[in-house]
Amino acid sequence: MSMLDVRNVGKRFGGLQALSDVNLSIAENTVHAIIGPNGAGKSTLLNCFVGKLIPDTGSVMFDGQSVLGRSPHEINQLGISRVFQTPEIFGDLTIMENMMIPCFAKRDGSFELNALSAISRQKDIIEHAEVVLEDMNMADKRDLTAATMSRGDKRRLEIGMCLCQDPKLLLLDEPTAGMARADTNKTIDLLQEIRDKRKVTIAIIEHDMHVVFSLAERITVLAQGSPLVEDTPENIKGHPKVREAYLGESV
Amino acid sequence: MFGLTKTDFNLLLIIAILVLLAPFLLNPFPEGSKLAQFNGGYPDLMQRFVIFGIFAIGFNILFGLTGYLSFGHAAFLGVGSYSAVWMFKLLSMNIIPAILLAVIVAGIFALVIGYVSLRRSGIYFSILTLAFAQMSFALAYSVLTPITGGETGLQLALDDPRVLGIQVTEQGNIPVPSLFGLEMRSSAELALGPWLFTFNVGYYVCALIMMASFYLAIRIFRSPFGMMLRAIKSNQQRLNYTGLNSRPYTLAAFVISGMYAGLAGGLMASMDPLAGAERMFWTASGEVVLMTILGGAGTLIGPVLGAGMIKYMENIISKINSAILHEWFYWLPAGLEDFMVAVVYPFIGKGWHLTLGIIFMAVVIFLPGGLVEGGQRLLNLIRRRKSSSAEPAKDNLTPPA
Amino acid sequence: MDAIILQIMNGLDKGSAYALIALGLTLIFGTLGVVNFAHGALFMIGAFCAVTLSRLLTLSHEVIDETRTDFLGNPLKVDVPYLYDFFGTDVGNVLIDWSVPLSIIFAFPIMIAFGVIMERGLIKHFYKRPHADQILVTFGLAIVLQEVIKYFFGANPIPTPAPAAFVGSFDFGALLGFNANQIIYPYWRLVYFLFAIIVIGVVFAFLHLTTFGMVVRAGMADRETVGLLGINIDRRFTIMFGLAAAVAGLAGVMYTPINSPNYHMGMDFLVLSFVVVVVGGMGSLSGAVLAGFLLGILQSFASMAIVIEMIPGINQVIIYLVAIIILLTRPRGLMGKKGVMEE
Amino acid sequence: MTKSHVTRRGILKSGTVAGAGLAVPTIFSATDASAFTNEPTGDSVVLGFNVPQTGPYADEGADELRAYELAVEHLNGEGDGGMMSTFSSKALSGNGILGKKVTYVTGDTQTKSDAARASAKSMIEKDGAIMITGGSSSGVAVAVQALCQEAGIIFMAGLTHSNDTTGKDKRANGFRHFFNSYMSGAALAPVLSAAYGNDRKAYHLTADYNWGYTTEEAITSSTEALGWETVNAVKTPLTETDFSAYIAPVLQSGADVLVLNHYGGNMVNSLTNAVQFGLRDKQVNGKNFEVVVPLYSRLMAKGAGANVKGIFGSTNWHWSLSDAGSQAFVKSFGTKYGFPPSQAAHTCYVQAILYADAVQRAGSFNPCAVVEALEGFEFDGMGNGPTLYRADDHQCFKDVLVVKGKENPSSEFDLLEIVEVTPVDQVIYPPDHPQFAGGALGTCNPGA
Repeated sequence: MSMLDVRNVGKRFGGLQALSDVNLSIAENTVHAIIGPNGAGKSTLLNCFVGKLIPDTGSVMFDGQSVLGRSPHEINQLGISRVFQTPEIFGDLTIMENMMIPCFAKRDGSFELNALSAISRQKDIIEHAEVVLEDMNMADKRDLTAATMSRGDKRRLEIGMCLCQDPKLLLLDEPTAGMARADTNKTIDLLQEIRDKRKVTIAIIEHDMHVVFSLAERITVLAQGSPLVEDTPENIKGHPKVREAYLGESV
Repeated sequence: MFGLTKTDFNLLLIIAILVLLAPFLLNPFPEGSKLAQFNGGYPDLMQRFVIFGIFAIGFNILFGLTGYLSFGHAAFLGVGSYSAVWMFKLLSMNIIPAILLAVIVAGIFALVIGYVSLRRSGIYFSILTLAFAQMSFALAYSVLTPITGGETGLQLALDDPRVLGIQVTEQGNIPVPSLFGLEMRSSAELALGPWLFTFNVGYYVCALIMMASFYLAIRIFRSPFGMMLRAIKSNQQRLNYTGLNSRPYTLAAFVISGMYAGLAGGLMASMDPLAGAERMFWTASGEVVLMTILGGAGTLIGPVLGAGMIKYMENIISKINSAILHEWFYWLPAGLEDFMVAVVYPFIGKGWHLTLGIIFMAVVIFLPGGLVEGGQRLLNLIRRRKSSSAEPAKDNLTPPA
Repeated sequence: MDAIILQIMNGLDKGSAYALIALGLTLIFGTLGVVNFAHGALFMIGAFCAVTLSRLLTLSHEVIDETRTDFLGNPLKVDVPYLYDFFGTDVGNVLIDWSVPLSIIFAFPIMIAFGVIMERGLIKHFYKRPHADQILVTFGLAIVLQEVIKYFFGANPIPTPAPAAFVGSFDFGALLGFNANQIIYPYWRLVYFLFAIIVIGVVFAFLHLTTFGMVVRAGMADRETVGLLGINIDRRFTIMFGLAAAVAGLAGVMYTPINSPNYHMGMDFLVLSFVVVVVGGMGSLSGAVLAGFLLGILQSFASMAIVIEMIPGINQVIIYLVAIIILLTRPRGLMGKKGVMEE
Repeated sequence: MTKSHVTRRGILKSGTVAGAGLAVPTIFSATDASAFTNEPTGDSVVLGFNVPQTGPYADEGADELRAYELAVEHLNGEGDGGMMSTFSSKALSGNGILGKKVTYVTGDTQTKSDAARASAKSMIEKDGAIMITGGSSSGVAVAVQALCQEAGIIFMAGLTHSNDTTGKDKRANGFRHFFNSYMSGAALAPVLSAAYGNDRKAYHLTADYNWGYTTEEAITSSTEALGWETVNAVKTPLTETDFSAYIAPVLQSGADVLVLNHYGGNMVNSLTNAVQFGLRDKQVNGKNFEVVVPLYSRLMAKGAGANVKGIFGSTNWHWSLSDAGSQAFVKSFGTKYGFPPSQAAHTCYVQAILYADAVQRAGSFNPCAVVEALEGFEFDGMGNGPTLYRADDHQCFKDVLVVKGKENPSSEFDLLEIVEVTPVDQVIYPPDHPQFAGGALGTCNPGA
């Protein structure tokens, strides 16, 4: 059964056709990678999933419901969580607080005027956040201000924040960009664990083929705003069209 | 206690002690001494300290937590004052209905203005709030004169209906605001040697309400709601992609802080039953911004300190005139006396604006965290002297880590 | 019809003052990213440059006139400007009469220097600080500047008339075939309008036609990249601040005959000029100019007797009402760029 | 429950209670020894001078303060005595008030009613002031007057011209020496019709707040009574600085007189703008176009510079008056400060002397005694001829000056010349005149 169904999506920016006629289906409980050269429209496509952009044409269905016209927080409440290319966290807040906010969103919905009870009384939230912190291996840093962490840690925190919500679909935008090899491997391990243990459907944009082939079960190659091929990793490797798209070689 | 952590409770306790003992603390100099000029412990100024403290605490809930800089908050204070005075005119001189109406009307006003203004952020939001407040001022001063009293302000008259109270006192005067017969202006005095301390009913009413407001602010700061507001300031985009709708959060903060302003306005009218349109002028909105930043935005106690400092300058420094200066320096040789007076004179009395401007600049340049940061630095310095341990001191005034 | 033409002219004239002030404000914002609440004070300082020059020109020594008496019955002391001694009465009078236009030469270097000192001494330390801090420190500076001016010049407005040649008004109505006196406009206001157009033109030409200007515009768009090219963008920004100060200052100089300058004239314009800048779109030069003229014209229309009769109080709130409507329908003002000042 | 709502600071200041040790803190049940607010018990008495020290009227406030300092000198027997020697009442003898040395405190009204009240309150509560005086706008005067009524303090208004101060907002504890909008209209109209004829069409620009409304009403009604027609009356915002948009359409309206019901900065700017438009060089309806400014002050004339030349207006007092009182005051003030006093200085000086005299005559500082002494008080020698402090509304009735901007001023203070001294009979009105309707004086409040 498909978790996310993208039909005939097109998006234009002025004179530039960023996406045209994109059809894509992400199956439940798979890791689906979207790759392609720079400017292929990967991030634009992702932005159409989370309400940051509204496509000019086509439809995006998630779990049987259209996401178009919904605002980001509504889409998130449907079950889509996103990790950004540059980590988006609450830099002025502590790591624990960063973890707690998605827990609140999960428990209370998009708005709850909970203005009088102390945070320390929210036992269930604290417990939930602590478990995820433990999973992310960050329990010892819980009281640090988030902005002071390394980029790798910020990324892990952001992934952890998404996991707090037990999303149905996790969108990852270049999660290892700018990471050292060791950190990248750690991230791969983490994501594999998420895939295996938590049964979360994952869509990932990635340049690093090592990451892609370690994780993905399906791969869509995007070039110049439309899907070139979609197949298993084995078949994508050495696919002539892919080579052409990446290297500009004609076959 | 009261659902607060130990640190917060201590902070509340400190505030309570400061506020309750203010009549002593603000009058450190004996009557008749040269320094008595600097005493601030008379009812009107003490009332102003706590009333503007409430205003600034409320403003800080919006600005300090969410980072939304409203440049029109004085409008809510003005609307609160007008509501309260109308209550005195129509219903009775009891301050309870007046203050309640002030808070409610200011809240509704804030809801409407906030709903529109919060569609934009950053400086666009600031300008929208400024525009609404300036419109309120301009209309209140001119075409709305029948409702607001215009230039002279809305004041009580002998022929007001006051359906639940007396129209005129036995002596033929307008009755004064009271709390079930306890007049706001009543005072008792305590003379200790040359010292004189005044205890005013109105001040203690304001002080109790201010402590309640401060307590409420602590609860808000420490609540999930407060955390969400800080998250909005930190990264609104992340909040939205985390499934939270920032708009109702900011609107709630806006309305709450508007109600604080209304409360301050209602109290102001209760202490002195006249409401002038200048209270809504943009400089009045600017003043509360300055109070908050001067004290330390986002800290609990900062805005209260900032409010106190500015009101002290306005009321004490502005009253020093050249005759008093000559009195200070009378012991110097004649030439030197004149020289000293000439040097100091531009900064006091009618020059108090200059001193205010210089202090703002100095604080912003050297203490970006406001007076609270200054206090912390001082504290750290002392601690470092005491123990050579290099462990950085934890600040207990800013929201806890 | 004639009433409408008149109010459009009025609006253009009012708008030219708004546009000049807003231009400098948005230039500082666009190049340096600084919200300058002291900009109104720069306008005021410019006006007081004109006052100072006229004071300098009329520096006098006293001559006792035995034939007349002063209010206490003593012989009247008459002030005779030193200029009369140097150049004779006729030339002296011409110089004094033309003191406002002469002030342009006097004020330009002063304002540039003032702007540069202000940027190097204060503003540059605030580039990385939050906008709230910038607002506060420049607001503090504005208070200090106006109090200093008040200390030396008093609180009362100081009349600073235009040269006698510009007194009176021009009858446009006669030109357009209306009856005499139907559409008249003061000469000095026409001069002000032309002056504003020229200054705006020069600023635009400077930014678009010179290499210096192009680098600055590139810097406005992307500061880091230009910095990477090895261009000393900081120095250029300092000069831009000086230039913006000079634009505000000259606007102030030329404004003095229209309204007698006083120490708080800057504050009077401050809120208005921010509204203009925001309506135009923060950091957009053409937006500021457009919004200046637009608000000037709308304000003029709102002050027509017939309009006030229809909507009482409209003249009190028109500027703010327009600002609200524009900001709600065009989120970033008329010509603003996305992402500027929204955090 | 007592009403000990003000402090007895005066007592301690004078030192009589100093060192009394621990007084029993009789909280909220204190029996107050004094009969009225801030009863002075020592050998000195405190007056509160509440004038604008910041804001646009700061210079006017400074002049008021100079006058008060002079009055204090004279009351304490220093200086040349000024108008005390020409004053018809001889109760004061230069040894303070009732033998108590006069001291004073100053405050800043900022020309805002809130700030003015805060400043007055601090004088009453902190400094033990027995009387508050000063101010440069009607908004402030009305606000402070109401406060003084409530606190049981006498208020001697400074410069306030709105009818409301002694009309709908009058208070028993408040007194006004300055003239008002009605008197301006009554004095100006005959002079205007004599100079410009009875067949005139007037266009009013009016400051959009209380004072503007009362002034417009006063001028229109008294000029219309003489045959003038009011073509239009347009309200202008207080915060307006450029009046071009209001002045430009004046000629199109067919009006031949422009009346500027503006004060302070508004007046300086609107007059400057009107002259810029060349209105005064125009011919309309076969007549010279004229501009009128109902209320003049010297500082405004100074701000407008050469633009005031030949423009009619009214004023409360002018230093060029030749009566003995005015001469004495000008001499005394001019000798001390080097320039002649303004009308604001004059009214403030007179108010301070009148208060002191009333206390002296009453033999008590009790506000009710002072009110009684001032009500219906007739005096002379204070610069405006024989004057009556009317009991019904606490307004002074005296001659009003119609002035004109001088063509050839000999100094920066010599900007206005007196055209006519309108006798008091022409400007008096019944207390229930419609322009003063509403409001009640109430009864005097001694506080305490």
